[in-house]
Amino acid sequence: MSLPAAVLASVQVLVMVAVSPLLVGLMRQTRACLEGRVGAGLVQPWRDLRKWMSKETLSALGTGWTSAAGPVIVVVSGLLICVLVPLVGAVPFPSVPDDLFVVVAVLLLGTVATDLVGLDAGTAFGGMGSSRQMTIAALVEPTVLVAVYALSIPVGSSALSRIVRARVEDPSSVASPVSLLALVALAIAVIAETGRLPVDNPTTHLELTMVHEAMVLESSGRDLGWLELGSWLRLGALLGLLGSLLIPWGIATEVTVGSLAVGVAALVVKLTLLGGALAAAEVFVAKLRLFRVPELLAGSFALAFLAVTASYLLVQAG
Amino acid sequence: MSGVAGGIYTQVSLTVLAVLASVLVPPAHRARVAGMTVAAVGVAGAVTGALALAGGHAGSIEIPMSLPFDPVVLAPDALGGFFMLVAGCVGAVAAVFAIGYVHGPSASRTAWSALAAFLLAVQLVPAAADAVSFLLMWELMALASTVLVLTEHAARVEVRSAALWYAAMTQLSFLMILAGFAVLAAAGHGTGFAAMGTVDPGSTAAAVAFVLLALGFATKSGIVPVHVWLPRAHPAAPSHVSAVMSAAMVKMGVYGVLLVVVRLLPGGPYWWGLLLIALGAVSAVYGILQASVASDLKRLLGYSTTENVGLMFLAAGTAVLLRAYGISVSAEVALVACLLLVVSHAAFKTTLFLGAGSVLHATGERDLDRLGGLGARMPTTAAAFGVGALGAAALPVTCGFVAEWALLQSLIHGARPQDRLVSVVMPVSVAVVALTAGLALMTFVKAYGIAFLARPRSAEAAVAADSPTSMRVSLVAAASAVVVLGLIPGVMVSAAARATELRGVGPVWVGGIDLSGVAARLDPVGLTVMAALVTLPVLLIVWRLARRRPRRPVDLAWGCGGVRVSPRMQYTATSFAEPLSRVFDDALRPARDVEVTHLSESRYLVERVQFSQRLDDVVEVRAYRPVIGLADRFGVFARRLQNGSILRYLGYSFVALLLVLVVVTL
Amino acid sequence: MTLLVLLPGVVCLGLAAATALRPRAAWGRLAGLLGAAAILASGIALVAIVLNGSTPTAAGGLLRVDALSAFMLTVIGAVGLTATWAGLPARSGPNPPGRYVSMVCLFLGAMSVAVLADNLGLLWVAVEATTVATAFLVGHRRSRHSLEAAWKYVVLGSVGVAIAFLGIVLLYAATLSAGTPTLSWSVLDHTHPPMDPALVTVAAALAVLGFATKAGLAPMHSWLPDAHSQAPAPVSGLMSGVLLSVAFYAILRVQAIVDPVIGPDLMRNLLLTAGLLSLTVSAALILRQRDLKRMLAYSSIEHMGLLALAAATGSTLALTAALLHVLGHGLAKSSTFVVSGRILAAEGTTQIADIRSLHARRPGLAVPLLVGMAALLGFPPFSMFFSEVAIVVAGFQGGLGWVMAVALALLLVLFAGLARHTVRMLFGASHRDAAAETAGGAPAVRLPTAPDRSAHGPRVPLAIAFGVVAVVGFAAGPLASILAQAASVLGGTP
Amino acid sequence: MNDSLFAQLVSLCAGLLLLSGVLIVWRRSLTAQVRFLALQGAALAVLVAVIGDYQTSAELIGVAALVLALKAVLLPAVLNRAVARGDAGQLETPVINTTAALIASSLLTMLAYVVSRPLQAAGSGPAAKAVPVGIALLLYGFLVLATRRHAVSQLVGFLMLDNGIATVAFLISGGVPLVVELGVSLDVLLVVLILQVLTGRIRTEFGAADLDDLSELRD
Repeated sequence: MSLPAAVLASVQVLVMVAVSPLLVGLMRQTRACLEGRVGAGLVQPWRDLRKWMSKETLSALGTGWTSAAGPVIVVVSGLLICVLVPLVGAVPFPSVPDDLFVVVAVLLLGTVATDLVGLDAGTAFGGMGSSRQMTIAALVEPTVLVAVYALSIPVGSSALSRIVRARVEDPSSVASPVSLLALVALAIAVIAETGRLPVDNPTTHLELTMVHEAMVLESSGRDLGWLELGSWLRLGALLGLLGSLLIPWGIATEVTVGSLAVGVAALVVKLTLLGGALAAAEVFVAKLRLFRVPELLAGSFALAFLAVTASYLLVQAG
Repeated sequence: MSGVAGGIYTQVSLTVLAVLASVLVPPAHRARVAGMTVAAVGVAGAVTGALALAGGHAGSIEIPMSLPFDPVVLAPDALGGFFMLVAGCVGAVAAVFAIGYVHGPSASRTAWSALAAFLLAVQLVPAAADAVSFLLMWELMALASTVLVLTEHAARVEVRSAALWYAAMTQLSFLMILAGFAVLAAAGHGTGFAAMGTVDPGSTAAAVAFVLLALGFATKSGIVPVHVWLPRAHPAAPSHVSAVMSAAMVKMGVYGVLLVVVRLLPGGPYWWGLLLIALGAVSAVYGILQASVASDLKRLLGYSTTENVGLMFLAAGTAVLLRAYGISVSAEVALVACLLLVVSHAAFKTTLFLGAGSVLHATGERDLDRLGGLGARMPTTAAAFGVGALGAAALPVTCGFVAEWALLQSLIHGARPQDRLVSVVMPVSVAVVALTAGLALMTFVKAYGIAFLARPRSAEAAVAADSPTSMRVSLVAAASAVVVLGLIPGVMVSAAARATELRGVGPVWVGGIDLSGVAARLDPVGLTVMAALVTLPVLLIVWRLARRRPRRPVDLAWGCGGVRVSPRMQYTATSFAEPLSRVFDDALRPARDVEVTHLSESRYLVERVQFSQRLDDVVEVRAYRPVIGLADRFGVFARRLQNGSILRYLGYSFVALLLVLVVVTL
Repeated sequence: MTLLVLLPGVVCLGLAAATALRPRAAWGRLAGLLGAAAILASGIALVAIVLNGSTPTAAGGLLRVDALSAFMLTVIGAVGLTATWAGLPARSGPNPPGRYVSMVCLFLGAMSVAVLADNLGLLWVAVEATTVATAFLVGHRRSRHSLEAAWKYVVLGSVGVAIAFLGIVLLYAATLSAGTPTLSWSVLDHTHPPMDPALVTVAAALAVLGFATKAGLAPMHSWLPDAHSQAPAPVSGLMSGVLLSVAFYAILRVQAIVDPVIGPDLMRNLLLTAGLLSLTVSAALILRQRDLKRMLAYSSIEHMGLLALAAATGSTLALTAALLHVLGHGLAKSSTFVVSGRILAAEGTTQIADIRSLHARRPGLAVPLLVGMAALLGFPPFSMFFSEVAIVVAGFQGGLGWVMAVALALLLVLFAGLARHTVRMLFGASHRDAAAETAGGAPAVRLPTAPDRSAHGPRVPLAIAFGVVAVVGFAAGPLASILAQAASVLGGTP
Repeated sequence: MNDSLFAQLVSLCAGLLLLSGVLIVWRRSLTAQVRFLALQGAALAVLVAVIGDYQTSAELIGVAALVLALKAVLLPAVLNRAVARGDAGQLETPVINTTAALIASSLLTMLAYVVSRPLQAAGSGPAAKAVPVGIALLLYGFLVLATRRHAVSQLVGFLMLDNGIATVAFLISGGVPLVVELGVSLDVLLVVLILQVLTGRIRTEFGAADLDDLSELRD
């Protein structure tokens, strides 16, 4: 492992751990403002986290080591994504490529862990949440991979850092129809993966609609804490990834203090923008029925697929 | 005598020994003795395979025939050795598992002897160097496995029909392969593979032969639409047999396809690739869809086999297609991906079937809806099954993930703008693989979560205890294979590269993969180290918190206030898959039946609601049943030919005489 | 040598006469066994002699032994031994009446004369003699059914064979007009007389048509299922195992004579038609077959059809395969018929629907039946696997690809039907559940409380027969060479 | 004898054979059928004798005697016993009515003339010219076999078929070697005896010798 990559990775992890709760806080606050509520403030997630960590952890009858290990795995997968995805800078480890397929796999590892926690609870709600989340995840998978494919075509590699670097060197490529289609598709996929509206309402606890909340219903104390932190991390990382692909400015291509500082700043800005935009959008959309979700995902898949074919056909035309 | 020949002789003699052991040893010790001998057969197969893989054409044995065939020879090449190795390992593990597993009919003399013969046949199919020996081993394999499928015929009614389906479909596959080889033999003037290799892949004969052979091998591999035997036979057979069938025997179909497209008729036209891709894609999606809604554990695993073999066919087809378009690098990667899929599927499917067998052994249940909470009662099985499920869901760090990663790499680097066809096919394939992966994820989360987590849904599950040592040992062995191959896939890759004489791929420092051709590399070890690094602080925190306030068990989960949560309130496998089966309603066509009984007082108050859902195999219902019915009606009609009247019989002869007279004289 | 050639016929006729005269003799029950043993012994000896390159003759050249005759004689001996030995009534049972035994001996003798004859006329007489002998055997169980079967058998059989005789007459006429009046194929083989092709064509067609009747080839097969199902099991075994093959041997001889004169096309087309028709008929009627013995009979028609296809192909590989198939089918089919007879004795029926879960109740009967069916379905290691593979491969190599494709499709149907019936009879829950399965709750069959392991007859012959069928596919050496020589006698084109 | 006489005699016998064949197809009473069969046998014997005399071969004369004994005397006698045992002079009802049968027989005669062209091509002289008669007899025999319900008339049909074959044999090649001839005659005799015995059994089992009863073995 090369030193700069290690430095960058640790910076990314620390920044994300610090920022992602704030991001969630920001989004909640934005919604509160737009809905004319006072809101709990930016740092409320941090307060929740501290509270959960200090509370006692209860485990129901019949739950096994899965309930204990699951949350840890979730948070670890979140951290791992923060390591692999180029957020602050695009300097990969030579031996561990930030291959997008690997990233997706790690992401799914987290999803699976959450689901198993939900199933382990042995209640109707847990199973309900897991089943719904798995259905969505299964249907999102094609969109994600095909979008990845689309993005990888111009650079001829599925390594994120190379994709991002290419965009840094040639920002105009962002505006190409191919990448726009792919990005829209990816955005929808991210929304689905992170359980935001219209796929899932992170604030509801109504059994007819809730997905993520249903799974963590039985967790308490630090288990809940890890679960929430994990989900926040992945939200942050995925938004950050979108940011790096959509607004490839300020990404550090070599590791110096200056470039890192710029990168961090840029990351924070991007997250603020995207998070705010997402939260604002959520105010205006209603949650879809579960059985309407496939239509949305099919749409995003179509976009991704168009992106791929377009990328070939356009080249053929040109 | 070369090592390979010696190895083959050893396998045969060990098999004879195993048969003798299972016949002579008294029941008390039969399982142990016979089991170890059969395992030895497997080991011998693995070693022979490794030798053949290392040495290429290293040795040959000629079987004396009383008919003037061309020489009937067993001479495994590197590719054959690869498959022999896989089959041997699977067989050995399964045999050890069987020691503790067998009971009643599956512990009988016949069952043990058949198992030994089955193993030998499976290991020698890839050793064949000519059509006759290939067909011989192929049919021995079919016969032995049919006997094994029939093992529990007295215990369960469905076994008979399962065996019948299996036998008929196997015969179909055999006849198609026979015809295909015969066509090649006619065109190449000889039944030896060398002679067949001289046929020009572009010729009509080659095309006919390819279609016949591809369909024949597809039938044996459980490819849609000729898969119908698979979801029946796997649940019917004893679990260790299902493991060998699914992890080793079905692979022989894949071997056959590779034999044709790599060894006999390399460089076939592009449409061969398209055919294979189409078969594979359909099977992958259909198989995993059925698996994701199945609630019989072994049926689920059977359908998942269809899915995985579909992916293998897809990979092989991609290789052919890309080679036809001269995109050789990605073609090589696709070929390697195919072999990686073979190995990884062998590993995790063995684990899963043996795990299912362990569950069956402990609870007597295959129905997920009656299982649950086994994780606490049978930890070893749970852990092993979990690892296997990870592999089947293609998650890191298992061999399943590596194989799928390689496949995706070959696909996304396959297309070039100038080849319109390829650049249309590749994205579709990526989408198919992706959808398959997603559904597989769901399927195995369901399988593991419902069976091993939460609380038992039946009395049998509540009193289950973990399995005897031999079963646990083999489970652990299989599961560790899944993980180890996932950690250092370099081993698999170099083996695969050797088996297909490829250059574009190779291992990197700690057993990682380097697809230099497509500029992609994967190093699970590094990934693991990294994961460990980020896990460390988290664990530290957990540890400190746990020391301050340990977790406290409370008696029950929250029951929405008042209601006490009973195990029957949990989600079952059926309910878990319900959303999905709704989404894919048109493809699956489940037969749902909701029965509402109202109170006698008022039709607004419901007394009882009964919901039942049956999921038959659509293909079987739509495609096979009508044909069978037609055949039966024809059979009834044909009875009139033989209506017992001698006058009519004499009439037949008379007409025949007149016809012949007229024909020969005019 | 001459003695050796005469031995089978003499011994069998002698035994026949003896048993006819002394019906109550204690050794009577063994007579058939002795005759078959004599045939087998002389057959093996003759094989050895022929392999040494000499062709012994006897009775002024009427009998002549070449490789083909020797092989066929051995087959007759082996199958006869299996059928008669395995068909021996249980120790306790009463001796069969003298006429039964003497007819069996006559039957065996006639068949061995048929294969030893070097004269189409004598061959014809012998084949007709088998009809005479078996007529009584078919009608042995003096029931209405056996009577009906016997009548159909005799009428259809002798009419068919009469047609064959017309063919032979015409062939004789052809040789006559060619200047060398003879019916001996050794003569015809050495001195190729300039026969009139048109006449020979008619002759060959009629002869094939006639002998096809005895060989059970469609559409002349109609007698076969009735006769096979009504005859006593060992006789069914003999008829299906060797009688059909002997008739087919006659067809092969005719083919060998006429092909050089008129070219292979006529025989090829006739045999292809007959073969495919036979496969079709057997497939159609096995699908919903209700009787075990009739099922076996139709399976014989199937195998005869395969032989016809092989003969039509006519290459060395195909002909050797056909001969090996004759051996394997003879042994396996006769053993299976014997087992079916034991099932009839034990269960009181051969109705497939009434035979339930045999494997759980009477393993002693189920196992041999299972092995026999596996052999007949062409599973390795049984030799039929190799002969079928060889026939198909040879067919494709001989340019009969489409025919073989059709044949394979029919074979699949046949496999499905046979496997279905076999599984129905053998497998499934033991009697308690069987009783539950039947709607009324009453047991479908009168069932013993504990599984009955006795084989209801000698096991050894069955074991030997199946063992032989299992190894002859591999065994090279003398078998391979005698097969090769026999094929060369038939002028197989490599 | 000279050729013309030989030719006339041969054609006379052939005519007799054909006539008797047609009459057998025509008549429905068993006794009549058997009588005509005997006539046919006699005609055949005469034919053989004529040929023998023409070729001046003692062997053929002997064969003629044999044929006379067998086909004109012995076999008809056996048949008569079979008939007499039961329904003498009974009129049977064929599957197709007499008119149709006669038309069919004439058609068959034509067919016989057509198909026996290659056969005539082989031999020469008046004998060969009469070959179609034999074929016609053969076909008549088959027609009777396939359309008559009574066991005895099946015997008649079989014997007529056999006569046809014998006719062809003698006309075309002066018969087959003696040993074969003997064997053949013996076989025919035995078959007829067997069938006669079976007929008796059928009567006792089924009450009548009607073959329609014999259709219990079926699929």
